[in-house]
Amino acid sequence: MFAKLKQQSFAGKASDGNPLTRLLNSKYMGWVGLGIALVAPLIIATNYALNIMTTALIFVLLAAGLNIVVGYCGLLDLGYVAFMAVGAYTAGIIAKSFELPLLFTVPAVMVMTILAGLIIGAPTLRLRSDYLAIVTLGFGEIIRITANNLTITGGPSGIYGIPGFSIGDLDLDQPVIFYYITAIVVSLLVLAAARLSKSRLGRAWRCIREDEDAAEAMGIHTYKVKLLAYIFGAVWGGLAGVLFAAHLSAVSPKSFVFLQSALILMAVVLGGMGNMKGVVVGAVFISLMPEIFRDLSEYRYVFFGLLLIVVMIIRPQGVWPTRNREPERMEDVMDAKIVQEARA
Amino acid sequence: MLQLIWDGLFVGSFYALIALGYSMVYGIIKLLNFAHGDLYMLGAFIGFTTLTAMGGVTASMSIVALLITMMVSMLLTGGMGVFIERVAYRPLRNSPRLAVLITAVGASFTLEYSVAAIAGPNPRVFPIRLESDTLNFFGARITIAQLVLVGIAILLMVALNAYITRSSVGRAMRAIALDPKGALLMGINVNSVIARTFFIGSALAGAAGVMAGAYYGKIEFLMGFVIGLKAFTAAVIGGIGNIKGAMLGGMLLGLLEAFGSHFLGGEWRDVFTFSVLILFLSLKPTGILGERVTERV
Amino acid sequence: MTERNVLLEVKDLKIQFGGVKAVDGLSFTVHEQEIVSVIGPNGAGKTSAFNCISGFYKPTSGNIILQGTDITGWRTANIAKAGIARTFQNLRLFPDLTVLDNVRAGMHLYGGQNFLDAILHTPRFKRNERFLTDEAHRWLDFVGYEGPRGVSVSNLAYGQQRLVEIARALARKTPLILLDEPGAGLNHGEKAQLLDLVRRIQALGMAVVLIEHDMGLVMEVSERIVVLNFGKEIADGLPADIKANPAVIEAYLGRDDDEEEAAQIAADATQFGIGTSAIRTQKPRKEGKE
Amino acid sequence: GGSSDEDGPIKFGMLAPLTGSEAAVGPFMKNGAQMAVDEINEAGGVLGRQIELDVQDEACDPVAAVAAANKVVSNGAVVSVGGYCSGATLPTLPVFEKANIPMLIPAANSEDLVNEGLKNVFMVNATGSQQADAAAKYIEKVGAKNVAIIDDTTSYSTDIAKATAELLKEKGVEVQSSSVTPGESDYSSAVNKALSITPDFIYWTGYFQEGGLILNQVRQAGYTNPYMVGDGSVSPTLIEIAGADVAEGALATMTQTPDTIKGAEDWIANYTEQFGSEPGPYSTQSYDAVRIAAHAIEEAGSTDGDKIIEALEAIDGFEIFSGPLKFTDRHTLSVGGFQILVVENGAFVLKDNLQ
Amino acid sequence: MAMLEFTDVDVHYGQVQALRGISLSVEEGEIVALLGNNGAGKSTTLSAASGLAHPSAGTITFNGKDISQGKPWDIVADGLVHVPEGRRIFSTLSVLENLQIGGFLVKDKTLINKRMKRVFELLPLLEQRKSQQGGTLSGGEQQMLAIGRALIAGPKMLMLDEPSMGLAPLIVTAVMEVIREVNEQGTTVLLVEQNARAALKVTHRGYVLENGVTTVTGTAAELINDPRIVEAYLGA
Ligand SMILES: Nc1ncnc2c1ncn2[C@@H]1O[C@H](COP(=O)(O)OP(=O)(O)OP(=O)(O)O)[C@@H](O)[C@H]1O
Ligand SMILES: Nc1ncnc2c1ncn2[C@@H]1O[C@H](COP(=O)(O)OP(=O)(O)OP(=O)(O)O)[C@@H](O)[C@H]1O
Ligand SMILES: CC(C)C[C@H](N)C(=O)O
Ligand SMILES: [Mg+2]
Ligand SMILES: [Mg+2]
Repeated sequence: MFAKLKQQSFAGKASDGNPLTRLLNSKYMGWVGLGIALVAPLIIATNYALNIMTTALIFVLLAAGLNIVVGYCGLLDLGYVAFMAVGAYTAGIIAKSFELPLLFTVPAVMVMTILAGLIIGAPTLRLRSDYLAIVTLGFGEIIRITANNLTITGGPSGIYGIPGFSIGDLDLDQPVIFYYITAIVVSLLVLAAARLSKSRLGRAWRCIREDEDAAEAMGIHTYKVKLLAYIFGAVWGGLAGVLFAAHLSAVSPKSFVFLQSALILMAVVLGGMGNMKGVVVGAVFISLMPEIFRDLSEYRYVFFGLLLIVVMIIRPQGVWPTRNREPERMEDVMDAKIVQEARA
Repeated sequence: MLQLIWDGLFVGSFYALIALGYSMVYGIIKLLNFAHGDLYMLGAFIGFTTLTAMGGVTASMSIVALLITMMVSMLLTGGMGVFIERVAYRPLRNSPRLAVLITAVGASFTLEYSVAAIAGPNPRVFPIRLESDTLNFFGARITIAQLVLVGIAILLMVALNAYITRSSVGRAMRAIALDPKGALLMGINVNSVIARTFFIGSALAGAAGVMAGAYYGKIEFLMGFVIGLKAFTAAVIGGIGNIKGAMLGGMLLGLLEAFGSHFLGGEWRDVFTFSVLILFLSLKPTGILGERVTERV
Repeated sequence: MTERNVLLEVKDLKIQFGGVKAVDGLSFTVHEQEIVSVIGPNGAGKTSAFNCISGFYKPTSGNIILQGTDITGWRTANIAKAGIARTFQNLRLFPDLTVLDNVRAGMHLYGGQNFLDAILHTPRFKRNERFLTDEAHRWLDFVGYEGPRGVSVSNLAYGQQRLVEIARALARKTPLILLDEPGAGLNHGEKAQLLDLVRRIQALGMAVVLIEHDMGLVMEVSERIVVLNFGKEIADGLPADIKANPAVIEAYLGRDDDEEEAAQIAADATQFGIGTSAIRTQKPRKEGKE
Repeated sequence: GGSSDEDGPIKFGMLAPLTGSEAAVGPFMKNGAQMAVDEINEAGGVLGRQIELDVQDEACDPVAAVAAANKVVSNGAVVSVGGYCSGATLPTLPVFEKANIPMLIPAANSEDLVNEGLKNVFMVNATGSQQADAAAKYIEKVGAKNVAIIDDTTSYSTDIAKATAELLKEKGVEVQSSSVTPGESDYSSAVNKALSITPDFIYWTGYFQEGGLILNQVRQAGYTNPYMVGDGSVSPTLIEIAGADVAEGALATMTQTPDTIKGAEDWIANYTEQFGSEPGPYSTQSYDAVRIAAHAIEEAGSTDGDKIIEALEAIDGFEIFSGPLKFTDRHTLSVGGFQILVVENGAFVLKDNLQ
Repeated sequence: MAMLEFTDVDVHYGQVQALRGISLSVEEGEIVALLGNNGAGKSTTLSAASGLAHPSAGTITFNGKDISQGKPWDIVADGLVHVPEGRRIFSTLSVLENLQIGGFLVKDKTLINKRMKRVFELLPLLEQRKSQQGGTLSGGEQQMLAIGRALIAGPKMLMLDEPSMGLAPLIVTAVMEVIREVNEQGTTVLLVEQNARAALKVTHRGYVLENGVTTVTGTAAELINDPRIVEAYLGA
């Protein structure tokens, strides 16, 4: 009824865009990514390459988990690595003391991380933005320092000699096999996280990110829904912790310093907050960067720092930002399908 | 007891000085300037270089030399703060807030490892050291040097507070914080006010760097990291964006740490501090002096 | 009209901010399917009253009873769930969400899927999402929204955003909807369509409480009008009575001797089909110095 | 292991912290090792082949260290002569073990490294408990009754602190333990706490940066009794940080260093000439690790992992800075343990060899 | 010479073109109204003049000076002040501080005080609420504050974007009265309004903007009687 003039400026734009954008937004890009991950070991199969690729995948999982909290729900979390710590320590301690294959610790890890998510989330979620940031940072530090001081966590040297995924004679810890296990687990979890964003819950998260008051007016119990974001984030982080423990066979407080949380956050923002595909790219980029610049040794962080600045200035929304577009009308989509089918 | 309090306040005044810059920058552009702690480090290294360059003079008139050094360092770190804002933050002024957080981390890495590349990763030792007599104040040891440093810190803070709350530039800073576009329409040169904020905040960090170098003696390229986090914490405790809050927060954090490490042991100190912080924020979600932003619906 | 059940009852509502008594003892009722307008000078406490009713402010005292349940002081989300939808004086859309997602957000309480459905993309999930999309389109059509639907709302012109916000509130399918100045910033033609929309909302079976400063619109559409001044109710009655109420004229509409103002009200009123004896032609200001 | 080409250079891998919190030490290790490599190459190399040093950054971070370990393995190293941070070195053990590459760990010295009993792991530095023995022995010797032990919450430091405290308590000495967070400047709280028991001896088990600051701060607070530091603090920089006058008389538990060995002046001079700066912590151990590795390869006559390990186990009396080398069954040093140094005229010199 | 003059101005927001070769002028001493539908480009026109948006083509002059690419602060210093859509009150600053900010570029304290007094005469409500946080004022109160704040700058010309939005009928009249008075005391005014009826009552001339171009222009009397305007903006 009101101004009609807006339409012409958008007409036609919604569906096309340049070919690159279209390609990037195609839903097949996810499969392309998975394809790359699966083929990579066939191209470079040194242990070194496998090791950093596995590390990168675990990092991808972390970023995917943090993306739920920060990207979808808009809660700035500067202590995310704490969830990975909880997962890794739980897995490590149980696996080591009961001589269990790591896989069997997963249920316990889930329970512990959900608990951690609740404990960390409950008091903090009433806070807004930057107060939340410092509190999560504080929690991250509390968990790390506690792990550093307790004997059950092995104190500062942590836990080492953690059994891997191997069950009986089935050797699942060979770098290649372990890489593939990681690739599959991570892909599934990334897919799940991406799907969550397009659901009722995901929508509620994004509403909270955009305007908490308005979200409440929609009947969204913001407190519960935020807590859920924390819990999902925590579970993803905890599972990353299990993979991490298996991969390094050692867990020590040094791996859970604030800088790690900052790096995961960087992956999320650099890749494009809220867009899972972007976040995956960001995570791969951030985790491989120090390795790519390895030969620059002491200068690598200078380059890394400069690169971060340059990339962000060129792509302030992230390398591959969320594109808020959807088909205009169901009928249009259906029509297009019918036309296609008719052509075929 | 008195000793604990004094020690806490002394460390706290360093935190406060750095928290101020954090809070100012946050207050105006809502940026958690992760590079801020590194400006403190840079300030210390500039101080080191200046003193070394002055060579023999320093020995004879150490206080004067130190004051000159502090001025030089404040100017240069202030300038560096402005430069970083110009190249790494300003281009992102209309971008998502977290984007700038990332460039801030980038700036932090660049500063840290550039200094490491130029000055070497080894710690350096300040050419002069503030050593002085110890006073006994009801059983607490207080050195004159400490008194002088705390005095300088308080002076800087009071001056800054007056500047922000009284002057029209201070008001402009707050206006920009609330609505940059609205501020433009008031005829406020937003760029220059923001640059000025960065200059002041960074200069204070630079001053703190020189003071720390002269008092403790040791400086190294990562020295800004931990204290940067502390200052951030202090700023939040005080109510981020609030100048007086930053000062209070700094002092309070210093006290908490002193008491925490005394009664629970150094290994549990940060657990204690952060727990208190979390508890406190759960009760008062905007810090000591944070303004309750009444958002109208 | 036939007797209708009481839907909302506001009893002696008070809210105070520091020294300001924004709402100071307000009582009124809204019946099912009724259109009630709340008018009053700027700062009279209209929005504050809405904020209390919808749970954004906790009232200092008083009671708010919705369909027999006392919802005073409830959490906003729970009040929303209990059956109140609203729009905001200064648009509160989810700026980075698409138009459709904004409206779907209004359907949050519909249920029909859980997170496992979403992760596994079960048929139930797909069916539910398709249903939500259809519904969203239906509501957008209902409010007469003609702009693009797959883009972020932040790209829309102000008027379009207003409509999306109304569609989002309607999608909540509550018995009561509160509209805070839906006509602000609309021009004459657009307001006429708004008037029609409010009536169609009523026809859906919802009660509408409307804050509005455009007297033409208010007089035409309201079944009853509540007038606030300084947080207190100064009148509650039929449009015709309100218009003639001296206290209302004094506080809000303007005195009779304010010729131009009266003329305008009259003109507006006529134009929306309200009879008045006081129609005078307005005199445009003479051209200035040149 | 042993994947180097038959006639190309033999690769020695080395992990050292070049970035991160311990970045200061990396270059000292790297240079020490490089010096040995150069000397050996000049003298004709090993098995007639040249040695090539492959230094990778471990950043004192487990993840980075594992990546670095895999990198040196993939680059074809036949031995590893690195490892500074125990926490970062631990997760690299399986990497080298799987590749069957012998490790000569020059610096990292947590007992945990050898607790697993991996056959490829050898420690060139004395372990924490050996150091604690030395410390307790000396403290007992000077007759201290009230001892404050301060650590920095890292595994290296708490290991020594805990072990020392236990030994002392057994002997009836009053011990107060406290910890500080590394990376800060003001340690007055820890100092106060330590002084609250009016100690007659303070032992600091962390690194030189904090060690220097704490030394200065305890002295400022009026403490005049002995102050001793662990080997992580033995560095000229500690003296600088504390201030030369203040540091005078400070003690240290340390394995032998060039400063304390007669005839090592030449070595220091060479090092200084080659790298333009004085040697620092773990320059000598890294230098020795390379020499031991080269010696073992020469003895084994092969770059095969098992053969090298055999040769290492067979070493008896090979001269290194800490004395004639022989590995124990656990692959730790058997002789040339710790001695006590003292700062005199601004340098650490031998005070007591504890024999 | 016109005080403010647009010549063939285009303005783009990214890909969206908001102004398509707009030309208009405001003479010194006038009140000129700018009418138009939602999204017609009225606010954009004001933003272009105040330096918030820069034209991609065409020129804008103020008192003969080209301000097309000018900085907002320089433009305010020149005496062209924009009261924006949505008021943009500094929410946690007090009413008084908001007014003071309006005088940011005025260095003379006594001048500010003089203007402050005048504003309080014109808008007595602001004096009563001096120390209340700006953000807690009601919509109408905020509008008063926004106008008052602009007056402290001592503008030669004032651009007001929908000042009557959300105001009670009485207040609309009052605001229009204030505008007229400000104008009579020598300030030129460019007024964007949806409430065409109220606007045309106080203005000398008007422009109608459609889809980024001006389509109709004339004196207030001409516009009021123009059937196109009546139909679209005034109602029969
Ligand atoms: N959060 C708050 N803090 C302090 N005062 C407030 C707050 N909210 C509203 N007020 C005050 O309460 C009074 C009523 O405001 P309210 O917004 O309800 O008025 P309104 O009737 O909606 O006016 P308008 O028609 O201008 O929107 C005003 O004087 C306002 O300043
Ligand atoms: N920041 C922006 N980014 C993108 N497009 C914009 C932006 N601001 C305005 N537009 C678009 O430019 C056009 C003109 O907008 P403008 O705000 O000038 O209209 P208006 O005439 O003031 O409308 P209203 O009466 O609704 O305020 C509209 O199509 C609008 O959607
Ligand atoms: C003194 C150092 C060589 C100790 C080493 N950093 C470790 O962690 O074991
Ligand atoms: Mg209102
Ligand atoms: Mg507009």
